[in-house]
Amino acid sequence: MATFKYHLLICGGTGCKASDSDGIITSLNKEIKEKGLENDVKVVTTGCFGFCEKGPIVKVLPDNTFYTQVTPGDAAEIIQEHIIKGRKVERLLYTDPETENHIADSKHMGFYQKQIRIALRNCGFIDPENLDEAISRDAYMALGKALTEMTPQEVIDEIKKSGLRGRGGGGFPTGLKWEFASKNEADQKYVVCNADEGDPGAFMDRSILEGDPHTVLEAMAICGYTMGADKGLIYIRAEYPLAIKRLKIAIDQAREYGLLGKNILGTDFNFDIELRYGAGAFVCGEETALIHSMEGERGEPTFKPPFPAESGYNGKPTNVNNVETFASVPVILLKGADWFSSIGTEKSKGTKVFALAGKINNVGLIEVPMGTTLREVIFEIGGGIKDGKKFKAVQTGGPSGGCLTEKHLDTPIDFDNLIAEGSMMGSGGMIVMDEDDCMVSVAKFYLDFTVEESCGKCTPCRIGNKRLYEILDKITKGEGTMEDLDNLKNLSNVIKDTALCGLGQTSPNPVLSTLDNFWDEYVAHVTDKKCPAGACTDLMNYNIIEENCVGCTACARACPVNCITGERKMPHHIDQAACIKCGTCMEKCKFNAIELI
Amino acid sequence: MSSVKVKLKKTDIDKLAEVCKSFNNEPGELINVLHKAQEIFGYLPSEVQEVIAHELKVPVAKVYGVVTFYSFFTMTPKGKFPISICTGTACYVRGAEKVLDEFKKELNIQVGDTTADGKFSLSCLRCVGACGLAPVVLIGEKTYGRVAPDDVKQIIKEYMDQ
Amino acid sequence: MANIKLTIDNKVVEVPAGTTILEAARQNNIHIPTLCYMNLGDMNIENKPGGCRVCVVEVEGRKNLAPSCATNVAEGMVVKTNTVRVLNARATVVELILSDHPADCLICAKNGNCELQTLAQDLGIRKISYQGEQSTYREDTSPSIIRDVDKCIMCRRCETMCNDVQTVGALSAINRGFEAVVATAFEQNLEKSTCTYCGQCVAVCPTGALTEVDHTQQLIRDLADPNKTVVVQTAPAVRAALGEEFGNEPGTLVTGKMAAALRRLGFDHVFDTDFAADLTIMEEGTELLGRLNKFLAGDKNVPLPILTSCCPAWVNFFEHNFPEMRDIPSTARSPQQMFGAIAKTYFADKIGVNRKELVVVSIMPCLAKKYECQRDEFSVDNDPDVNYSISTRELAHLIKQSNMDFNNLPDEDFDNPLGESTGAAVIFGTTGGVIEAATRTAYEVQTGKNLENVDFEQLRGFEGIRSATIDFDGTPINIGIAHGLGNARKLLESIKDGSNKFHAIEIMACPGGCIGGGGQPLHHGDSSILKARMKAIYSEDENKTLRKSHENPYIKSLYEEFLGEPLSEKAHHLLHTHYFDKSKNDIFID
Amino acid sequence: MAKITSLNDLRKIKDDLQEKIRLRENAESPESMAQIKVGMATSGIASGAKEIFNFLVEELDKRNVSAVVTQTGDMGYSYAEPTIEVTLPGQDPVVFGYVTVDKADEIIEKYIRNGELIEGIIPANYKTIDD
Repeated sequence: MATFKYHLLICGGTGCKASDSDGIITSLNKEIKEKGLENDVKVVTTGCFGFCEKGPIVKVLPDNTFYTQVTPGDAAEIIQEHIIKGRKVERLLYTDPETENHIADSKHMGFYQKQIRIALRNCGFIDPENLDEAISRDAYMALGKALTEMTPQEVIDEIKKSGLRGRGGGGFPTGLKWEFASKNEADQKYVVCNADEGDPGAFMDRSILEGDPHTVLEAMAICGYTMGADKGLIYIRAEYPLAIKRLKIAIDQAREYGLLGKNILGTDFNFDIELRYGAGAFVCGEETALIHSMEGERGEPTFKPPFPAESGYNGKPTNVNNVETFASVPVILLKGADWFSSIGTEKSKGTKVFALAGKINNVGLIEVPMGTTLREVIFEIGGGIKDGKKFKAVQTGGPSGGCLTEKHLDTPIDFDNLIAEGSMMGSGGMIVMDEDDCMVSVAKFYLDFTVEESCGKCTPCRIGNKRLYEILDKITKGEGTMEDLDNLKNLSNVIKDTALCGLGQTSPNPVLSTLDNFWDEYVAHVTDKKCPAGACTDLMNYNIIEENCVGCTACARACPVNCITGERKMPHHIDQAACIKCGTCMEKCKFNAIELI
Repeated sequence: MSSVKVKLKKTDIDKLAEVCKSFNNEPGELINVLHKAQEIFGYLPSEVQEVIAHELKVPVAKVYGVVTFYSFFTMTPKGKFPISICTGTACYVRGAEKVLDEFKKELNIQVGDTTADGKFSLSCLRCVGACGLAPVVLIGEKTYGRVAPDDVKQIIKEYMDQ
Repeated sequence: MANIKLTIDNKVVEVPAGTTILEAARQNNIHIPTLCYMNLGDMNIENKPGGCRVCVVEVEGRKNLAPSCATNVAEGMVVKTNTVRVLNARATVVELILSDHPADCLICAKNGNCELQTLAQDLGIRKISYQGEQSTYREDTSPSIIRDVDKCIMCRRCETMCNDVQTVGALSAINRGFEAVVATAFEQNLEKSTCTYCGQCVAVCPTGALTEVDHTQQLIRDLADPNKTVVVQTAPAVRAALGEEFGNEPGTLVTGKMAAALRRLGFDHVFDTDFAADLTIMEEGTELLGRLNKFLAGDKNVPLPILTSCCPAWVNFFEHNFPEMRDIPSTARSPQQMFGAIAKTYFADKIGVNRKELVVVSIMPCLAKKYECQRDEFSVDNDPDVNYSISTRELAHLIKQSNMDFNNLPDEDFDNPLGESTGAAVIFGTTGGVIEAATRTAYEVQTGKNLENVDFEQLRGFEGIRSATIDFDGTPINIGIAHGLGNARKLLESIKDGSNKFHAIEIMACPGGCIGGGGQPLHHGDSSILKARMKAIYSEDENKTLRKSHENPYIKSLYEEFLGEPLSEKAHHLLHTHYFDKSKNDIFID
Repeated sequence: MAKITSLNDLRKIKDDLQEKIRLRENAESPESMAQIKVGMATSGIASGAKEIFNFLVEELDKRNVSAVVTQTGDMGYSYAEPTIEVTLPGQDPVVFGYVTVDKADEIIEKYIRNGELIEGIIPANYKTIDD
């Protein structure tokens, strides 16, 4: 076997693939072959590195050089300069936005410094299509330990002791959930992995499945062992073709190695896994809806109890956990509950993966200990706000969450703190907003999503959310009244109080939290008919700056409704009442004489 | 409901029956069967749903109820170049709505529609997870990142003559 | 099961474990309003999607409100059903429903009988704070049922009836979110669906989303037309329920007042479908014995069991779902159609009226009957044997419109010759009745002996599927009974796979039989009403002097004067029919 | 691949496979092991640095010594090439000049394994390579 001197790790996640990481791999291999370095350099396709903002990423090992935004055209230079000559390709290195220095090593990048990667431990490190690489990183070792050295109850106790809580949004203690499922006797039980990730702006589950599918398979088997289930089902979004492909490969490999199937590792434990496909319904993230969907029904939630642990898939006891939760399980068994619970806060243990996005410099997937503050996440890991703008709010928890502000920046992030502040952990979407974002519009955006995704079963969610959206829409158009604000509040509270499932109960959070934190902005829309952020076009006016206007008439000629008047070579004027706010005048003006205020 | 009336050929019906059979004609496999059927036909016209209902022995109303519940299933054929705009939060915050408006304007169709020549169809996607590239537009398998409204004309042009 | 103690509205109550908060409250005279919830206990029919959220209550220690219909009681639970929080939530929820509901109450078919209307009234809703877009759908009119989906509130009761109870599957929730609604496949007309017109969806719909096709205006015009002779026939189950529309206790028999009312409405002849029911027994009973005797003589190819065919929704059901078995049901037409055929031949001749000038109207507990009389095979030269059918509810409206004080009408008799009937005919109105009536006659014809006790208790009851073996003087005859099409399906499947060997089976599409028909006064989910109607039917039977169909003197003379004998050629022509395969209707094959 | 039928089998396979990605594992925690940088600018390569680099990578692997070998550009000690810089965990970097295969062998055995200083150290100019 050749001893490779270099490993070139290339992100094969969806984000980087979209930027042609496949092309980079092809070019690198071609260069390597041409230079006769096949025995020295190994190219490895891995899962997501997390730093999607700067993708595609190529990481050179052993020296940990981190090349960003690489194109296939850069392959020759990387081989020639770095591998052959030992000189780093400076222009591809990450530039620290503050110091503007090039940073070669990912370990020194702010983005990675605060991170602890447990669920993502293998993402961006191993080839997800190669079980050998996973095994070399302890894959199935925890399963082996559980099967041969622990009783099911001991495993459950260990998970309980670790303090692991469900990462899908609810934050329910995982060990307790497993225990319920284990106590219900039945001829058939099921372990279900919820991979129907649907928060707009969250993609951690997909990254884990794409980067480290075996860890999920292993954890499901461990769960199966604790509850006495021999069948696992992964409910995955059909829109995740790469994750599906990698899962299929992983399942085949695990079967081939005997790590799934009958008599796993020589014990009498049998476990196998099948895929089930979601079809585009956010509500199917709710476990009862998910189960109905797997049964070929409309994905409508049903009232709990009965809980899936009593009567789930096909009426049998079923345990549902999400991908990230499962991905944390094997490490806990190997390193111990004490190790895991030493990370995090009192009631939220371990780490949490967040998808950092929005008006932030470092968009990407990060994993931090529970208790890290929003400030650390946004300003240290996230590199601060894009284009030097001012931070305004951060939305956590997706459509179920709320908007937090400046005053919450030093709040340690955990399940309970976020709820106390009127938001949610949710699946871990974290969208940063700057001064240009109108909070009424943001609330409207989320309500639009909820209206679109509501299953329609219960009145508050079916009609109530629609009405919330309509009121918000009115407000952004300058047609809102103070009574509307009262109605928003009452309706939000009633929806929260009466909706059938988690989706409905949390859907007013974006409204309530923005009402709480940005009341003045709502009032400005309603009473002054102004959008302080300048985002609501209906509340904006095109205005001619007299001193800049030379009277060229270009705007007047272009105006589709002829609302611009003025003498040639004299400043022009816009009739605001007639203006349809199409913006043509501004496009046509060559003298920067038209402003939008 | 907008649906295109088609008549299925005997071979198509056989193919569907085959798909259903591969799932043991289990009513519980309805969604898997619909996925496969959409793979084959590109969409799920009412006739396809009727055959599936017949094979799985479930009411056709129920099949229709399921098809209309899930946004992944469609009853209208997609364009030759299906354009999908990601409207996840990251893309929204970075201007996806304006890009979408531009596509609507340029193609003169609404979301969910297909152009009269059958060339383009327009749809919205939930987060595709390429948030680093926001806003993101997908045309078929190809991804366009950091799309600005001004880029839209050029992007459409790429496909015009194909 | 152990009892559980809890507090509801400061009152300590004790109920069995497994009881819901709603039931516990009702048992203790605390009436929590509901909308989507429906429970027909005796028939195991429950609709509990927990969707409307009207029945929410406050449970101490719980962060949100609990739907009382779907939340079980727990030891020590403290429930409040009428706090400000609860009342506000409940009112808001109803306001939301109203904000997406046409406000045409005054001209709605359900005006005064609408559960949403009642709820809004009870909760004192005086304004709708949340206005916005309203859903609009195309109205769909079929021969029997009108769907005005704008008025659908997604209670899902119709879906439960159509799918879980009847297994017809014509309706399903479609779309999602604000667009979600209950509809047919591809939102096509009901006519193109697998709908059997049993009308159970109409019977349970709390609003005006599902109503019957109304023929009362046409009837008023026909009654006023001097050139037309209008005769009416009334089905057995109508007399056991019509009184409810006039404030009478369920189970009040109003046969005599009904006949009086019909006469005052202007019908030229007030007849009874019961007469035709006796005729049905003659035909169907003879057919049964014919097949049975062949079978007993060793002919194994005889199609058995014989299935009753008087229920039109049931006929639609097997034409759609079991077309391959369509040689098994009796070929006898339903009593409604037998009546029409006889009225437009025998009776028209008798009074010297051309059949085209004779209007035959039926009063039925049923909506499928509206469809049945429109079937092509029941028309002669485009003139239907029965011109149209109106429901019990429509008759009640008509009587009210005509300013009659129904309860103070005298009891009157039906006219002759088509108004005389036996007790055997009356029990057609309830599950088990047809087969009991057939047994009474078949027994005497087959054995040649007099039947002393005509009450076959073993054939009666509410059980969805029942069976009994009747000793025909040494020959055991196996009889099956199903009511509700879901039960019918089960029974038919068991015949198909050979696990059940019956000689004769009675099937009624509606739970309870015709007393629970889709055209009856709305029971609003109270199954005790159906029981009371059933009791009334049996008591009418008991009070009759003649209780066997073949003893009806007018039936005897009908055969003597006109038909000859059962299954004669003339009888075949007028009183029998054939069935179609409707299963292939939906599938295109090129 | 035959099925893995016991935890011990799995462990054995893991140990074997771990070698394959040792390079990556080591890169994960460079602080905990010796880091060796070989000056491989054009002049270094000309003076035999490539040979030294290959020797180090292969021998360390064979001798099961945990160390990270990387190449780097000109170290600024052209007079003493080939040069290598060795950083033991928690210690300041040490630069060795005129490195031959034999010398490299000695560096592995004595300095890296046992921390014994050996001849050939170039006086530090208070700068590490990366600065």
